[in-house]
Amino acid sequence: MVTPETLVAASVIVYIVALTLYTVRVVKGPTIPDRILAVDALTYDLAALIAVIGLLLRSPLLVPSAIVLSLWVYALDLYVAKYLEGRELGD
Amino acid sequence: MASRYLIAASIALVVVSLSFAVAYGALGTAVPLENIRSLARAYVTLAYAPWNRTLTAMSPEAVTSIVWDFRGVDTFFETTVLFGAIIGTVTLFRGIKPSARIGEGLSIIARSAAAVTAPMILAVAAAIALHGHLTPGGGFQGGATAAVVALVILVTFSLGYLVSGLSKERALMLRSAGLLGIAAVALIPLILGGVVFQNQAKELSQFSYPAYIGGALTSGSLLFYNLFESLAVAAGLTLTIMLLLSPHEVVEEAVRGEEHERV
Amino acid sequence: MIEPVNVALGLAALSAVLSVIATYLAVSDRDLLRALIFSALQSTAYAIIFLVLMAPDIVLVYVPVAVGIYPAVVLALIKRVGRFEGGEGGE
Amino acid sequence: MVIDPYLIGRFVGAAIVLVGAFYDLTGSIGMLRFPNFFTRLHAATVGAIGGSVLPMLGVSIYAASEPALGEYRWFMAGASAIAALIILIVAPAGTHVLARAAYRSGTAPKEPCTYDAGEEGDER
Amino acid sequence: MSEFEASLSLIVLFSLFANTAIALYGVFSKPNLVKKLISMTILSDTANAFAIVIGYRAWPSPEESPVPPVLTNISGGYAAVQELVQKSVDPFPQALVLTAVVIGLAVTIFLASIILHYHRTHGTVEMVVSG
Repeated sequence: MVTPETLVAASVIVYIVALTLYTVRVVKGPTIPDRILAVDALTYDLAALIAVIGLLLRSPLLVPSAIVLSLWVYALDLYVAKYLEGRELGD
Repeated sequence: MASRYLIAASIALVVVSLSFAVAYGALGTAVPLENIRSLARAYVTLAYAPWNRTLTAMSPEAVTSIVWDFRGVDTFFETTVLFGAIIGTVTLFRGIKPSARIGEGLSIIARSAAAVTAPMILAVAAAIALHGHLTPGGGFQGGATAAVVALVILVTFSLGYLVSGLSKERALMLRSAGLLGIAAVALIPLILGGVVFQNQAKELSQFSYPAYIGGALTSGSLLFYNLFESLAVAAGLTLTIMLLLSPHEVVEEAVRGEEHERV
Repeated sequence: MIEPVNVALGLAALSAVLSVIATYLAVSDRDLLRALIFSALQSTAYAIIFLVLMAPDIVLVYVPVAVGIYPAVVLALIKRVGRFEGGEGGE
Repeated sequence: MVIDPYLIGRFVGAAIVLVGAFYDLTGSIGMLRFPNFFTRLHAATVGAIGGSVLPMLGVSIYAASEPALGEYRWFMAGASAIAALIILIVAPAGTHVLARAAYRSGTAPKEPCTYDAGEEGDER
Repeated sequence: MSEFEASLSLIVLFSLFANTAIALYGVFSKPNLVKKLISMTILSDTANAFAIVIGYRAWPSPEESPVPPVLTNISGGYAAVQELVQKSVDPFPQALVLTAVVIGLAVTIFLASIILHYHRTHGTVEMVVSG
């Protein structure tokens, strides 16, 4: 018997596999932009995973964390990009 | 070279014993518990209890009611520590004005994205701060979120762009306004015959902030504390970061001028 | 059958192991910029631990602080004092 | 036979979440296998848009059609829809900024390279 | 609480233990002040995580998770509050950690500006003393 709950639980397993692969790229990545890109993608997935976990645990209050998490990784992108261009952070 | 190995071994010993004391020896393996402690049980029971008006905080969220009602004086002194640190930073950078030169910033695509997202993020921050008594969130959370908005604007446009809208004096003024608001909300019950940090009516004093405004649950003073605390945290963190990121030449010039005066 | 309790606690255990890897790399790496990226990874793992341990309040305050503001502060510092540990001072 | 519309909504939402999870797996494999930074950008886009925006919309549909979550299910549906919208705006902008910085500063190696439009003086 | 769940929560506990040891090593033995700052932040985050672990509770049943200490059923009356008490986690460590995180950030910014001034006067941030 396939219920929606089993589909959601199966997608959590798929997400965990994907997270492991992203982590390998973060640790291995030869250059700085590679690592930042992998952290970026990993965190967007974690934001989606937060929403899915909130569904699985039946706690609607967990979901606003996804908004915050996805926003501030964008800020991390901006800082590192500005550093890589060799300029002052407030320029 | 024997002394070097001795130093390494002693560092390792200190590290292991200290982390053992902090982590495993203090906690044991008895976590997680089957039930919560009786203090926590009392807090959760009393956070929203209209049938027990002399003890409740009238807020469905237990964390915010602990922060600003049950343990309000604790939070007040923690806020004092926070602003002590901010005042220390401002004092270290005394005499330095953040430069008003508007730089070129990032590319046009990043600027457009920031111009679209910044009002949205500010709305999210305001929602987090002002719904702090109903859903997870509160003054500290909303203030930290709003501070990052200022930081994103700073990086995407430039420092001068932010300073042209929010100068050092204006940030200091906002921060002081937040602190004064907290003090006023804490002291108004004292003037009207209550006690400091009072929220709902107690047995000794009948003063009470309104728990419902227009039929909506506002939890008395918690709404005002969240509003003012988010203002103070956002302005204070933005101020220190603006000072920390001010260009090298400006700081160098200010420090050198000070030494000339001393000589 | 996938029980929700195993999914939730397994996710917490996985992010705890991830945080140990990230902390080790952050402390042992001689490149301060890479150490900062690993520190951001550790912060993300801690955010997931806080979330699974049912503390959405802490997630909402920890993520802006540890992913949003703290990298900007340390990057401004690295920009001044030089990127590599043990090297000559920058600028 | 009576068909419950709530059950259909939940199945649609869960199916979208599962599809998004497979997008995410695809993106992560690409991130691991592609040879240099500028090709990995493509994998990151698949992982961010397909693997994160789509499941959030699925969660939104699922939560709106689950009465067992109580009144706060509208809170959950709205929050995840807003999160999807924000990621949709923010992820391409962040990737663009990072790619531009990496290209201009020459931090990431461009090999193997077949065509480089930036060499013709396109400074935007 | 089954054997498997207990071992999972022990993994979390021992990982935090290992993090404490690594961060303390970084604070003690790395000569670079910026590296010391990074390690110290990791140490304080780990201490906060311990406080949150103390406030957690075991699952009431395998399908039913603990909930955050927020009442979602406001119109439910006294029965809803009693049901929340049976399922919610401890709110008190969360309230302590909440302020500690923000104060930690302000202190970090203060230390960063002290390190900047140190670099301005001494030209280096390495703490190696010869001899």
